[in-house]
Amino acid sequence: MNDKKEYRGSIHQQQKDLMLAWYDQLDQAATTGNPPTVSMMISGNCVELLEGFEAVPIYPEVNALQLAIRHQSLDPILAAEELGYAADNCAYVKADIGCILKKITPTGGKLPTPTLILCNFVGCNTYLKWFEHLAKLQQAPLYVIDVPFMRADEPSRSDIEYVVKQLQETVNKLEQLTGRKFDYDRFRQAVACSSRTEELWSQIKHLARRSPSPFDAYFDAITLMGPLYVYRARPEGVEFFEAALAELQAKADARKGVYEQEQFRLVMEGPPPYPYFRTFRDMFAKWQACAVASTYSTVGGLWEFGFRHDPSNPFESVAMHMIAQNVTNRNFLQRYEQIRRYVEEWNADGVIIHFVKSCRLFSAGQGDMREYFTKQLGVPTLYIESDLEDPRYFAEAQTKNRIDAFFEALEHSKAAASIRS
Amino acid sequence: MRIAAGVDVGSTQTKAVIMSDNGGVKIAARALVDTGANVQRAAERAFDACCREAGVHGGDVAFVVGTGYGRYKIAFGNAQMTEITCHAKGAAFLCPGTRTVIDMGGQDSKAISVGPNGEVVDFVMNDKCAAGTGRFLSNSAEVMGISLDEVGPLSLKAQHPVKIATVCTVFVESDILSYLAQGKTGEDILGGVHNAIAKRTLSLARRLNIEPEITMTGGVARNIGMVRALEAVIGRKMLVSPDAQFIGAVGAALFALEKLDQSFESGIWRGEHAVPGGH
Amino acid sequence: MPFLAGIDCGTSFTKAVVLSEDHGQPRVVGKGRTRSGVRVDEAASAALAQALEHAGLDRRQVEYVATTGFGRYSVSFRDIQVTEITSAARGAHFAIPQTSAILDIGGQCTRAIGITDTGRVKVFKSNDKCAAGSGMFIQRAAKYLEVRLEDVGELSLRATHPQPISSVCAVLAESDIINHVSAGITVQDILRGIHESLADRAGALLKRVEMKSELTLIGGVARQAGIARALEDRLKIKVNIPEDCDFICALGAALLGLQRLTANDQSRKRL
Amino acid sequence: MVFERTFDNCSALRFPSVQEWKQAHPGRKVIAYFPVYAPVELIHAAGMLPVGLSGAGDRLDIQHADARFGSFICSIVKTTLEMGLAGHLEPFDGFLFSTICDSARNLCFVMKRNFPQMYVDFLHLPHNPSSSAAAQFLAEEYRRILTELERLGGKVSDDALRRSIALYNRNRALIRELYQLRSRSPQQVPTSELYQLIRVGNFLPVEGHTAQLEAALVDFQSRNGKLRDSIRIVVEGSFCEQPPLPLIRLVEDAGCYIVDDDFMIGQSWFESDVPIEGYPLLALAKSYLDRSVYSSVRHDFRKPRWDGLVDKVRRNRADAVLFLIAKFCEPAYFDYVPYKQELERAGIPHLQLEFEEKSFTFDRLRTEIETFVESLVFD
Repeated sequence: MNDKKEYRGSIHQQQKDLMLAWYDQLDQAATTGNPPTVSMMISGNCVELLEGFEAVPIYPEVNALQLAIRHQSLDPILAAEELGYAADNCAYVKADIGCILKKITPTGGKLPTPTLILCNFVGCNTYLKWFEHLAKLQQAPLYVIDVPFMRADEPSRSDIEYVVKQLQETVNKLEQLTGRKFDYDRFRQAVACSSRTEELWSQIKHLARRSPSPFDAYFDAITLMGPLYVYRARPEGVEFFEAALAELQAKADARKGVYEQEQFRLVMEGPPPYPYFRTFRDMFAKWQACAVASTYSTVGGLWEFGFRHDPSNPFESVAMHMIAQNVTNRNFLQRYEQIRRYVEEWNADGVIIHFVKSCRLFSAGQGDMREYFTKQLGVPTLYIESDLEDPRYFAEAQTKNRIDAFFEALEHSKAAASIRS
Repeated sequence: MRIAAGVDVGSTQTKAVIMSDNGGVKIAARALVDTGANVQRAAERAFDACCREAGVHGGDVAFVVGTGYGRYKIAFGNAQMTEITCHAKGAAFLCPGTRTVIDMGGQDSKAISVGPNGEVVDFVMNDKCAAGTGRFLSNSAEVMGISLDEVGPLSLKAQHPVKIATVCTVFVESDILSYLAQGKTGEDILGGVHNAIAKRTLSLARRLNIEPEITMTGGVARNIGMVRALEAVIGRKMLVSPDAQFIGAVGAALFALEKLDQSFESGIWRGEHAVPGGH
Repeated sequence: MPFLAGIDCGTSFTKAVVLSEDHGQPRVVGKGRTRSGVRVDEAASAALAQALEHAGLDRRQVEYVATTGFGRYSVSFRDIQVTEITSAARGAHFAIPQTSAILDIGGQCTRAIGITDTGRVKVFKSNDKCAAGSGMFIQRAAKYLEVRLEDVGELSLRATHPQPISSVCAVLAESDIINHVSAGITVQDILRGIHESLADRAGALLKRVEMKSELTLIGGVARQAGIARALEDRLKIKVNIPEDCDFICALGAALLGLQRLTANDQSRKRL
Repeated sequence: MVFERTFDNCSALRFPSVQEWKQAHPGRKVIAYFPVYAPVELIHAAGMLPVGLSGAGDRLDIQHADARFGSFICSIVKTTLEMGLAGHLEPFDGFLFSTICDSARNLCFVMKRNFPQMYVDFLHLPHNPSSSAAAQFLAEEYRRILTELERLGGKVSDDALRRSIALYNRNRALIRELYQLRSRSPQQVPTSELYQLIRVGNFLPVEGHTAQLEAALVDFQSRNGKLRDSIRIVVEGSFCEQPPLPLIRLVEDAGCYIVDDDFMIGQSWFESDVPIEGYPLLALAKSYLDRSVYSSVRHDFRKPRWDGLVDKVRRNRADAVLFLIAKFCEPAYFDYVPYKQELERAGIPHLQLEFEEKSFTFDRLRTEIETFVESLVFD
């Protein structure tokens, strides 16, 4: 049956191997204290800087979502709620804190206490709380890179200087903590690597403009995001994305889509309900509806519109990426604009807004977003609610019902349109 | 003459409607049973009752479309469709000129923008914490120890309706108890409850472009107090069909008839979701 | 030997307890129970009258009246009022001294109370925002599944493959249940699933109040629905249900009244 | 008391007091801000009236806003937008939002879209005070905003800024004095009164409000009430959305003296005067970094907020802490955990309650507050 069909390519295996290799490094760090590790947030992460110390990133979000996909998030969430966290706190944070309390890791391997907890604050206030609490819990040093929010179309000179200054202060901090000298050339090479990975990733995203799209820019993009954040600044990353591009390019050239007959092209806004990832995907697969673009896949970086890291000006380009080139630090109206471009340039039939109660950065105001797309632009838009980590907020019956109704209406209007023409 | 049926398996009640097309489309029979714990059975009971009512054999019914939460449990159904699509279709048929449908179900409240041919243009449904408007009313009735049918008329007698802040169906109970303790009259409390629901429903409908005619569907439409309260906040009269609670089933039956009509080319019938029991 | 009354003005019922003390030993000598209705004051008098009749006493013999519960302020002839949480703690401690925590699963509100070994409230937590896990949940389910509330416990014990309820919302959970029913899952398995998720949510609350040893369960719904068993398997603790559980708060109020009364007497003696 | 009338007048929808001010000052502008860490001095120096938005309490039915901000979003965000969509914000020429929380930040840009004719701006307050660049950055951020204001209201001199700073220094000093008096003899300064007195400062010109504070200080000092057998509590968590007045009264009636709180934090967010020497914008910036009171929406990893709370309890010789948290206020929810841990380490009892600015029945809250008091009073 259609709704059991799912894209599977050889890159999915490669992705698994890469991510496991990463967890092995963390396990090694936990046992031997080497390599140094730095906790960071996915959004606007500055993994390039870490390369200058041959340090490895820890991404609490990745741990949290891995757990949720494996239906193991509820226990740690409850453990955190016992500490006093509210039902309405971000469940990513609760799952992560719960895991530390209960010593749970996604792979069963060990996770190190980070050499530095580096809060790259890019718009998400929850990040600040999260990392403050982690530092308190793990007794680890904390440093905050305060990234000015995108309150204008472009960052100001003083925004950039402020961040560059803090990046340099971070370097000093890491030199103290690791006892290693910052390797500027390595850093510059890392930035060069990133710019190549980003080019490949961007080309992959543009493949989704073809009809049918060779991959699902929401459900499949998520598989590719792991390597993007962990390995972007390394040769492994470049190799992986070369392979991925080749595979998807071939598929596109053969006019092979995600589904036998691509019926609908969608833009997805908001993170997915990881605890019901497969169930949720099936609800769209049933209608052979393919995501051709998604805002969630630009959390770590927004590259399909041309930005690349710049080895000739590494610190500034890292700063630029943190300030202006990831969806979380861009303001709400800039997100409207991003989605609007997707709808037009990726030629989508509609927008799905997935409200997740955990994440106010993503979700607060999405009703206004719906208003903008339906009333101002006349784009069919569906608004559904659940959560990205907490299984208790997914109401399967309601969600399925609304998705079915949305496609019934969309199918009707498409049919009507085809009769008219 | 062609005969088709629609069966709407809702969370509390299951409705069946048989429609015939003999030059003109009309409702041949209706039936309503409580859904209860055995959804499949409920669908059968409703369908059989409807056939008896219409004086036809189940076999004579050429096509059956199921809708509502239990739609996939209708073993004898030829196709399934969501109640959103069916409510729009049914409303346009029973209340010609319908452009906006407002429905308060036991589980969901919805507002639907309807096109000239009864197609769904856009729709919105209640936020999570505001689920179950239908329940909101029946809970209030229970707490105050009166029957659901009295609720509406009583609310119209309210002198100084109380204010209800919560949207939670369960917590409204404690608000009501507080007001009872304060010695507020049942009329004023129910008036407050109705106003609260009306305002909440309006703010739901506002997410669409509310255009006349506005039709209220579902069982709650029989609650005169709710209809008046809603009309008061919207600021215009609404259409209410005597068959309001059958509208989902009527819509389903209409689709079933269209299916029999070979000239119909809607894409609705493409895709595997429309084969028997498809899920 | 003084007589005291404790009156619990609940939302649906008003309960009265008459207490006597001989040689420092408090003893219940009378109980009364009546529908609350709208006039709390009258219901309170009625319940008290019943209790007095049951004790063969006269209204004038009652020295001190302590009220508790929803309508505690509406009783004109009270000497003191305390909340149902404070009185529940005191009452449960008296009835079952080894109680370390109390669980009250009411219609909309589930509340866990941690108490000291003197029966004082140490900490309490209620689901005061979301009705998830409240008794309403199980009432609705029973209604929908067409089983009597008092049969729910019995049925759920016959479950073979308990079905978890994913949604936390007492309203939305209904469509989960409808789904299960539609999927042909047995009533027993669904009910057991509901019991377990209720027990888990209660467990989460109890952990917030640092429950040490034994639990005392009060509140109508939970008892009727026989959830005690589910709590025991799920939380691995001993669950007590005090006999005439309904009177726990009234009793607690009377005991607190007694404490005030003796305190006052002593201060009077001192003068 | 006089300010109770003012309070009702000010808190009425459509901001009558603001309308009056506009009539009295033709052509002058009014800028509204979320009342947490807002640089009112800039607005005042630009010859404008700064007005703190603190929701609509229970005076407004939400009929548009919950379509824009769905479930799980706090009231003040919705009521603020609702006031706008219902036309109650007409007296204003602009809105200034700042780094409070993710919902409030998104609100800023939703306002921008829905009120294109208005000046809507977002102030980024630094979260890394440890950085040598932070003060400079904030000074330039203030400069940026001042330039926007100058576009609306004309040039602003450094001296004008210094005058405004001095005026607000005086106002804040009085508030600090009132808080100290209340902590010394709470029976003289009921919080339900003090709260209203300070809250009207959201709407009134600072000069007028300072006069009211002076008058009230004298009045409070002259009172002599009997000290009741109540517990002394610190209220934490109401820094943004404000609890309904009946709830504050309820807390007092239940047998609590509120001896310190974080109500209306925007009115009293400096622990000492802002220096009026030197470059005023830098002085303000440095003051935010080193002189502002802690709260759940201000981040400074050099000095943890939870230490701030424990100090506050000790300083005021309080018996307990009452967390009054606005429903769905995520910053407050988060901080409750470390606060709780540190209070328990210090053996300080605490109770957590949630409120919504719009509530009509309080029985549930009353029961819990009374129980808390009873658990501390009875043994």
